Amino acid sequence: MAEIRSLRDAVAGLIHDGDTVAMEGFTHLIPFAAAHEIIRQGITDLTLVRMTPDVIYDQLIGMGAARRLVFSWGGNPGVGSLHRFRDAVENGWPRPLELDEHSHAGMANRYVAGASRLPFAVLRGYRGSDLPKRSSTISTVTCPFTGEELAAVAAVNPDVTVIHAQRADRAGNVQLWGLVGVQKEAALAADRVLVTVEEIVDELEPMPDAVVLPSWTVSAVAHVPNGAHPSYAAGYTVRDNEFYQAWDPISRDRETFLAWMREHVLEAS
Amino acid sequence: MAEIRSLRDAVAGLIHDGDTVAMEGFTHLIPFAAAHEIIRQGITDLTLVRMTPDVIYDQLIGMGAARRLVFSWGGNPGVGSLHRFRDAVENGWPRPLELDEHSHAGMANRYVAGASRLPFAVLRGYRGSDLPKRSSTISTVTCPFTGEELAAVAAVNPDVTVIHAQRADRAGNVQLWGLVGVQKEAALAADRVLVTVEEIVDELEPMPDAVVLPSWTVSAVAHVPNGAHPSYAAGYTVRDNEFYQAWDPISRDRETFLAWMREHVLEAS
Amino acid sequence: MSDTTNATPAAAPDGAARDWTPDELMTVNAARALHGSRTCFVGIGLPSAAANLARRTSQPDLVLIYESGTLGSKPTRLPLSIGDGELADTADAVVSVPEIFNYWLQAGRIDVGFLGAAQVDRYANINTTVIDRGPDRPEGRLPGAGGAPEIAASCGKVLMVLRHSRRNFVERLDFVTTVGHGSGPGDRARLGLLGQGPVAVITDLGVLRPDPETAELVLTEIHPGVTVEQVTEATGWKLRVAGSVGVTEPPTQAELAALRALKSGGEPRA
Amino acid sequence: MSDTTNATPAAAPDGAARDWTPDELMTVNAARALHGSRTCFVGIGLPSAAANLARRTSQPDLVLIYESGTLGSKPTRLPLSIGDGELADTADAVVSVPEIFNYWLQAGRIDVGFLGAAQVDRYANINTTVIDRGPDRPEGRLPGAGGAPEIAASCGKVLMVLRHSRRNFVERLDFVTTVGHGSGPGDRARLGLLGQGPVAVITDLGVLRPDPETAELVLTEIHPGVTVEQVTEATGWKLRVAGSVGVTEPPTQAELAALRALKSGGEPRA
Repeated sequence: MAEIRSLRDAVAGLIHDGDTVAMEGFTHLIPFAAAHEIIRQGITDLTLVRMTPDVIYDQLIGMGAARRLVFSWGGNPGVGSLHRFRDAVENGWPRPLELDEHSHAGMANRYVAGASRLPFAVLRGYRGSDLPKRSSTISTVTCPFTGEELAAVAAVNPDVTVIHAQRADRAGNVQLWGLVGVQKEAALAADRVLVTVEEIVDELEPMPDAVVLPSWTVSAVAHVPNGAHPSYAAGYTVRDNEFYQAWDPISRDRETFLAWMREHVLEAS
Repeated sequence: MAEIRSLRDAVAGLIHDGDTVAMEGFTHLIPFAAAHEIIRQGITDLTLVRMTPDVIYDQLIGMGAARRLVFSWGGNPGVGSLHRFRDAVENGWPRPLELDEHSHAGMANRYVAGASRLPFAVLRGYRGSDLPKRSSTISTVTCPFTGEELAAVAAVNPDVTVIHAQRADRAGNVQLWGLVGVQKEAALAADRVLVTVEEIVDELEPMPDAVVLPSWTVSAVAHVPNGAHPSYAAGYTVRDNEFYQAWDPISRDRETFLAWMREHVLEAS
Repeated sequence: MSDTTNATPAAAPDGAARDWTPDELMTVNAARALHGSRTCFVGIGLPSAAANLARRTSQPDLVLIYESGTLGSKPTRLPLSIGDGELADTADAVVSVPEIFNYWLQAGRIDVGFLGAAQVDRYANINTTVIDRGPDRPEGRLPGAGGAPEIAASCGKVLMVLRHSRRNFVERLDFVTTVGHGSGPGDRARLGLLGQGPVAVITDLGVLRPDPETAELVLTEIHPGVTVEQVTEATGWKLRVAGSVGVTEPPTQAELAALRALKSGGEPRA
Repeated sequence: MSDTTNATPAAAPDGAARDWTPDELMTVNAARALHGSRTCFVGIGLPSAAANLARRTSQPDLVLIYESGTLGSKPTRLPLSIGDGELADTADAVVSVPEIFNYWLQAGRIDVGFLGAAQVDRYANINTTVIDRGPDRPEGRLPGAGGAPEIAASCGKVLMVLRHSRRNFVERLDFVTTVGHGSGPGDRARLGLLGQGPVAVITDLGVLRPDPETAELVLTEIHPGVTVEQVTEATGWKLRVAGSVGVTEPPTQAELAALRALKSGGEPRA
């Protein structure tokens, strides 16, 4: 059953050095506040998993929290490159970053396999691509009925999945809606689940296109209004497109980046 | 794009002798009216696919429409046996019925593979069961990462899937909610899709837990209020539990069954 | 399956007058067996009655999961079928049938699976597919597997509830639909089955539990007024009997009242 | 990827004053290429602008599908990212990301896939992963595959839209992220790729299309004011030129007005 905890306690209790951590949200409901708490607590040596690493992982990588990244598209959506991600991969700053790189279809299916507790998933994917040459988590299987060869991807089962949602009730049942991305799968694939929410309510009113994670699948809920900023929570906040554009110059330069993180993350709370 | 047609025209246009037909609805939204139209049109030699054959297939089988049944649980839910199904399997009346028999998990995954246009699906299933000995659509695959052997089931891709839904808009977009069962997968796995609906509306108001099938995935929509009776459409009708109980004595005896079908199906419309 | 019911107080095995029936005791006892479980995958019929009773008495937080796709259903009356609208209306979440089997059941998230059966053998393997009726007659057709093979494979443990007769408790299954303990100890592990398998078979005469050493079902408990001989008589194999056989606590007034209130909406049958 | 934009009328290749930019013509031309398609899987940036423009002009019924899980989005302005709330708010249905890839894309339901690229070769294969910067320097990192490998594999056909330069149109890809026509005719069938693959590469200078015999990209169309030499010059391999090269129709006033209205909500970049 989910405990309702402060973000600080929840992160300290659930996320440890060396963990494999998935922080999901497909451009919507990205758990930025939780990432900032991870940075403040100095948790490190993480294997970070995420389809679209995005500004949230640019920050974690730039602060040296990650030793490995599992992903399928690493850019600042609609803006350009992730400079901290590139600097880590190209120059090893602030530390080298190992990569396990997939396509979106492959990553989505890795989570599906993880949520289903199967060791792998099958898809029609990667055919002719060089991606399998660089990944040990892409292989093939042969259909026992037709003889066709298909791609196989290894399940992802994070130690911890962190997501942001619109709301939870006091029992810790979580509800999210709008672009629901791969959050259900990422949560169900993990050993531990931390959810930050915009609001804690007495009762979860049913909503169209909503995903509900029952309390007994969640480890902790933390009440963090606007916890997705600069991403957003449909019905509560709007996407701060200007921040995403501003991130480009902030993150281009190591010192500018560090100064920004110091001011807005390390010294905030 | 879905055409809005009469039930008679839609069945005549989409379903032919010898087709593989899936009529889905997991106790909720079962397309009884469409089955009755198939019986009235004398369409025969069908391979019928359905997780829970139920009274709807008891009627089709008893009237000789089917030569083969693909299924995972054939009973009258909460009541007892399907007498027409048993009579066909045990005594070949009114004609022999071939079976391809699965578990629910297997059948659900066969539809998932069908909807995904993969030749097979993988599950942790059938281990130690005698079911694989009697089916050519159950096999095994080995995980290329862990070496674990898992069950594989062949995709189901019906020629036609028939479902009942609460409503459609005039463009033929279909919306259903409540227990949504395996209908989305069954529809997306098929070459042709016929949907009977309680109501045709100007606009589909979003509903919690709803499945929407866009018009371009549907062949025809027919307006058939109460078209799921004795099953039901949440928000429109309630399940006729008494009918399910009454079906037991009606269906026990061949002549009683035929008389009932004559009166309530063949001479109705 | 249409089981003959054992529902009249007068029909109690020892002929003593009681204010509860063997069926009611079976259901109450099955509900008690859910003690300490958080989540239960519920088949319709007797399992549904027991699971709902548990939720109404000692286990108010028990999460009921139906294969029709409902998580956390809280029905006020017993559903006739797993598709009753109330299961969806009162659920915390409604998901598709593929999702319930893949993300919820197969993933090993469910503490207890609750199964009925047409035939069971000494290792709690189950047949719900076909009955051999002899060389001159065609096989008798049963409903089939439904969710059972994967429920028994994936839940943390399995409870079985069925009426006791030589027709149901057989020396040899005509068909293995669902594996309980296979052919004995270690078989579940060899087959890669996740959970611990059947831990109790609750009947209208008593309770059988697998011997921890041999995995064979042993009579560990009889219901008040039932004799060990009646149970061995109603079992199609030479039933082993525990050194000390307990006697089931009769239903409390609270349990009986809750069960009858639940059922007043309609008696569910198998 | 941050492409340099080619967005000023004054920068038109032949220096002639026009009331549209090469970028606008590229987008308009890409929108026209959607003619006759019912469903389009849309990447963000130039593809999104073109697909939305098509829906605003000649193809009002075009169904836009975004990898963020929206079916039938009808945004009133161009989204900056595929996660803009408006894509969900205006959609016929919103589904999960695994579902969009498995049930919708992989199943071959989508007529056209619209892709950008960092590098493309003569067989319209795509690299969006890494750039070789020479023996003494580490590989340059690009964003990665995203949805592209399976979009190119599974859609009925593929349109590509990118700006024309020797940096983008290369003799040899440093990494094959996504297969277009592989190493030539028959390769898609050998690899088991479903759709017909790239049918046009639309740039700010003209349009390349695969030769039906050899699958090699051939210059078939140049934009007004552009010369064939400018295009061959901007291509990193010896570009084949069709026997008769067409000239693109300039944007109509209606197309330009619709495009500018769409963009007034914010200029999307790659």
